Amino acid sequence: MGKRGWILLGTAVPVLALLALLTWASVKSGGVPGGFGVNTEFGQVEVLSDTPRDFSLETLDSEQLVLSQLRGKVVMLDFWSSWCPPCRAEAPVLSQVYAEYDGKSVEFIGISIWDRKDAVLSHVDEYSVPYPNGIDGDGRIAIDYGVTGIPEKFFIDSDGRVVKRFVGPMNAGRLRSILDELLADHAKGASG
Amino acid sequence: MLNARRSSIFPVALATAFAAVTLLALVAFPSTGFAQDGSLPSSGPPTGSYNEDEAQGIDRMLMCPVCPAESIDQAQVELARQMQQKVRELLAEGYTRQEVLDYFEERYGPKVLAAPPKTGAHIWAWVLPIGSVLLGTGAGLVILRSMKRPSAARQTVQEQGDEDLQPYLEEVDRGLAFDDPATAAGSSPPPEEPNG
Amino acid sequence: MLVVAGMLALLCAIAVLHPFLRRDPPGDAETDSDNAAGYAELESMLDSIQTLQLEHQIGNIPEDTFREHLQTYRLEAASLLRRIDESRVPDPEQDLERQVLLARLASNGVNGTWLVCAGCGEQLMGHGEACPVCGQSQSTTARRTEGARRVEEGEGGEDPLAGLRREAGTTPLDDSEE
Amino acid sequence: MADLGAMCVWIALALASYGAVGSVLGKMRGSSELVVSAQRASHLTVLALTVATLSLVTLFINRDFEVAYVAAHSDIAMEDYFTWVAFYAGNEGSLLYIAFVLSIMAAVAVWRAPAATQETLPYTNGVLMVVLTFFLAVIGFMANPFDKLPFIPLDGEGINPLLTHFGMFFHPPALMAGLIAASIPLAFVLGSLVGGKTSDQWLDAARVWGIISWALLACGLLLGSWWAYTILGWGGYWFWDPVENAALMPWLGLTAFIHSVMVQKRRGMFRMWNIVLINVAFGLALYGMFMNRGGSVPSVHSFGESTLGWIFLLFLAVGVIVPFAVFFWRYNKLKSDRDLDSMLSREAAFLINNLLLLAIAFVTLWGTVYPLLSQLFIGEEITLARPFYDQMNGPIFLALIFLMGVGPLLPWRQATWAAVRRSLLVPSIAAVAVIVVLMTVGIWKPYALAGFALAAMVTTGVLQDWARGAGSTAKARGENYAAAFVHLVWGNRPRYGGYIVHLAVVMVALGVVGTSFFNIQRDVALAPGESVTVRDYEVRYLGTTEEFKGNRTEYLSRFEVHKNGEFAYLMEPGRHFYPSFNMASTRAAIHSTPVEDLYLVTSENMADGSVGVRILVNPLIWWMWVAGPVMVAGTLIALWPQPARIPVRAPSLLTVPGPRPQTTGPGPA
Repeated sequence: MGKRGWILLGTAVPVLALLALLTWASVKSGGVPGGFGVNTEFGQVEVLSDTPRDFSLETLDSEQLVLSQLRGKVVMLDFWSSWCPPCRAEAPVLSQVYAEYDGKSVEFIGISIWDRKDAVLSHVDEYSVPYPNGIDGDGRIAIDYGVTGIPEKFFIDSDGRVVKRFVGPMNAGRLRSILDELLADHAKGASG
Repeated sequence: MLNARRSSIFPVALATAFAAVTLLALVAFPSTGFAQDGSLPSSGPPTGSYNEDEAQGIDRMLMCPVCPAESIDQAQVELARQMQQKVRELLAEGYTRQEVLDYFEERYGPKVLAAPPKTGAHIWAWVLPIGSVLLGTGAGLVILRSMKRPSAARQTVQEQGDEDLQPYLEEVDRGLAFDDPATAAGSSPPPEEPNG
Repeated sequence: MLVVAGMLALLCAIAVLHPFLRRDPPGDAETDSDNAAGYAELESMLDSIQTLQLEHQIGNIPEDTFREHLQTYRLEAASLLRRIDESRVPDPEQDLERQVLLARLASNGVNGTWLVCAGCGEQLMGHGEACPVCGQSQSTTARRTEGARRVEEGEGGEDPLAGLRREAGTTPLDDSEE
Repeated sequence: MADLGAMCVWIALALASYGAVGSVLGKMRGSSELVVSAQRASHLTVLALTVATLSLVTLFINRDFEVAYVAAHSDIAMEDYFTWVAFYAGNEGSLLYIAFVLSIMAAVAVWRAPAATQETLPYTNGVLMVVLTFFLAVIGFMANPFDKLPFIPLDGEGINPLLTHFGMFFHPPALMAGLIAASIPLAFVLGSLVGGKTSDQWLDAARVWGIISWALLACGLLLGSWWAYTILGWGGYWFWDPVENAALMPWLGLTAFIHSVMVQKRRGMFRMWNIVLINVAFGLALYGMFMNRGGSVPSVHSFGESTLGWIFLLFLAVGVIVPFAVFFWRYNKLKSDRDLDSMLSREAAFLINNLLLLAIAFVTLWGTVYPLLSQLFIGEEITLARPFYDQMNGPIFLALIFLMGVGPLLPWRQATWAAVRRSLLVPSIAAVAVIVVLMTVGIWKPYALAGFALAAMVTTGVLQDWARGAGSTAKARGENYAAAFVHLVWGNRPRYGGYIVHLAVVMVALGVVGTSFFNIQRDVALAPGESVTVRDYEVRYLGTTEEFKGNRTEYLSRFEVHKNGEFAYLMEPGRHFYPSFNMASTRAAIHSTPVEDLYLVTSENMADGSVGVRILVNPLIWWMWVAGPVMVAGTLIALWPQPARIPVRAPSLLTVPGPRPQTTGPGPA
């Protein structure tokens, strides 16, 4: 191969590789790049650590709620904010499903982040949220869980492991199926 | 002559060596100089004692998870402020810089780091560009050296012997206002003097 | 609004079609760009010589290297001139071009920095203390070349060739370094 | 108005595509009528696009919200003078702006083309019109700013608050114009190659337009940094954001090109290398546009989501592959005329400078694509942000500044070691002196020391060169030093213009080193009446006033600054909160001196009247903003056309051609 051939090769390979990479990235994102904000991934996302980080949260009723004391129950942690439209949209759904599972071994905890107290109170009032809610004022819990957007949900099974993590709002059907699945696992574990 | 030739490569070699050494030094000792003078009073949150400059250095190495391409030092959102606060708390608890970074990486994944660690698969992020740059610079210098030929003198003699050129040469000389090109411009290349 | 747009479209169409409808077709627009490139090269050679002088004047080039390089440029300029002549078709515009360049060569005694030794008439290139030929100290006795004197005294006046040169379409956007 | 604008876009598209096809066909078939006609069509795109641009401006001024673009980027509350900014606040307007600028530049470039390029000018024009056709087609078919909404909204969505800043009047247009201007040198090179002119025909035109593009990008980058400094509210100016990188990379490529092209001009060397460089610079400019107008990387500059990713990717592929294909097609005819005389020469220094610049560009490119690479190969999307670029590019920049100090001291062709030592003596002493002085005052940071020492070296080198030149000119012309200096600079504009630009680069370097290594930052919350002391500044918070203005709430906080115990001045940083965007823009208060800036920005206004405020002391950053005008001045001096010098009549020379009788009389002297 002559000098020309070498130069041709040395130019063509990186250029074509770069173009191929950019094409791949565009195909992957459907030609639409990620714009403002990072929560382009909606739905179920990977759980980074299955051990839930314990916390103590002061609820709106001024009670101390400690996560580790709920061991044995299926727990859903919901990080939300009163100014976030999807959170407001799913608030009735959450309340309704919570009521449906009343009496079963299920607990919901709402953790409001990046919010103001009066706004949180009026939100809880407006949607008559039945489950305990608290404000994570300095973001300690949110950071501990690596929350990158709202709403974001973590499901903890009765053995105290984080098993599922969801970004974005959720409909009632989906929520029920997850809870049922976790309760079934719990029953299996209890019987077996 | 030998001396002159050797010394002629010297500054080039010096520049290259300079670039290579500083490049390696920076990679080997990351984040030198990005901290500030530690003598300044801190007015951060009143938790324990920590080095504010160290904290600011860490702020710059953590990406804001909810913002596009901004570190928590830059981002103007609440989460970034909370993360800054957390950095300071951890430092006050005695965490080292690396431990603080690990703390956040454990929670947010490697995406939260402004630059990946120089270990594991991410070593390629650092090694490959350095390698390419050194390789490219080396190749460039080799090509440059190969272009070097003592051609000027040969060409001069050759053209000088060309009788047909004489009228044009005179035209140029007259243009340059040399009355006598032989004395003014030197008819033959003078011997190269020894260096010095 | 659409009327305005339509008129604009019509205007464009007329202007675009006009060259085909003209009775006398436009002359051959092609010029000899090889020669033009040759002249451009000659110009940049002038710049090279000027830069060489400046470097020498500043002291970045020793005398012998200066002379050697000057000699090379001289020869290159000559062979370039010959090459241009050989490939040349008679053309008044190009004659003019050549005149301008040669005139520029002549005035390249560059902006008055070229001196003639008062002792022997030797053209001095550097600004050493003494003339290399006769040894006369130049700082007090050197006189300027005719060209430089005229430039300074304003005898040259407006460049009569500049306008023509522009018409010949050869004014490069500039000819410069860095 | 919207109809007129849309019509004009279509007219321009027709003219540009006809111009492209007609130029090339006419040249190939030897039909001068067709060439002339195509040329006219190309020039007429300027007219059509001027009308289109004015239409859009009028639509904005009338707040014609029926037009989707106007509704999306302005509202009733917007001041009229922001129309200019709103014009390119989104993709559609930006593309129209780019097309408009390109049509003007193409017309000027073709009209003022040097004689050497005349023969292949139709091809050059063809290339430019292909580029213009692309942009106009995208505007017409995919992103038309004149598209109408099916209804007329009562008010527009408003302009992005981050854009309502003085810097925005110049930063985006300068960058976009710089990026698109890179196509002109490429068009000259490609035109010459396609036309079989494989010598230096394209040289002058490519060089001049390369410098114009370079200067526009340089201004755009500096203004962008200034905008970030004053408005983004964190006190920095550059953070290797993907979009900043997108503009930096072609600038680096062009910097390499405008240096290297001088070697070709002076010495007839590096011809192939220069063609490769301009191809690379153009490719990087296209990559920059791809990232700006629909890239696949997140950035604070992602002002609007775009569906143009695919089409710009295609354009990038074509724009990189075709020029390289033409280069390889003509490869065998492109040999250099001359060989290198010595490794110790200006030529060699330029080549090393090229390599370093390309190294920075490569590292930067690597950083921008690494998130994609890591996703592909490791499965995690990893960002490479500021620490990566600082660590990788910092040393290369230092090496580049070192070369900037040495290179200009080397003469063309060959330097003797003795002469170089002589020239380097004073700059080296200055560098060492700076290091010693700084170490005695207690500054031991190695990078800061290296940075300041190199800055001192470059500055002394340039000043020494000026002093020597002025000295010898003064002696030769019998003038005083000042007049001699002016003559010297004016007589060698390109050289000294370049040196002035070098000084501007040193000024930028001072700012970068000063702020990177010596800045002080404090984030505090203050209630009215409270104060905080940062080094010798005591900053006392007085209070905040709140004002509701149509689309925003403006908070203005007042601070009293005492220096060394005495009242110094008042500072009033502002913060504008835009409910419709749920975001705030900040207006930092900056007290700027050549030594250091005191920078105050409020980050939060609390209900009880207290504020979160960031206080910064940024040393030497003043020099960075002053560098901008200096750089422009240097570029203008370098580019100022040199008129034909006053001819001295030498009649014997004017009879051409043929051998001349030997003259024995006195020469012209």
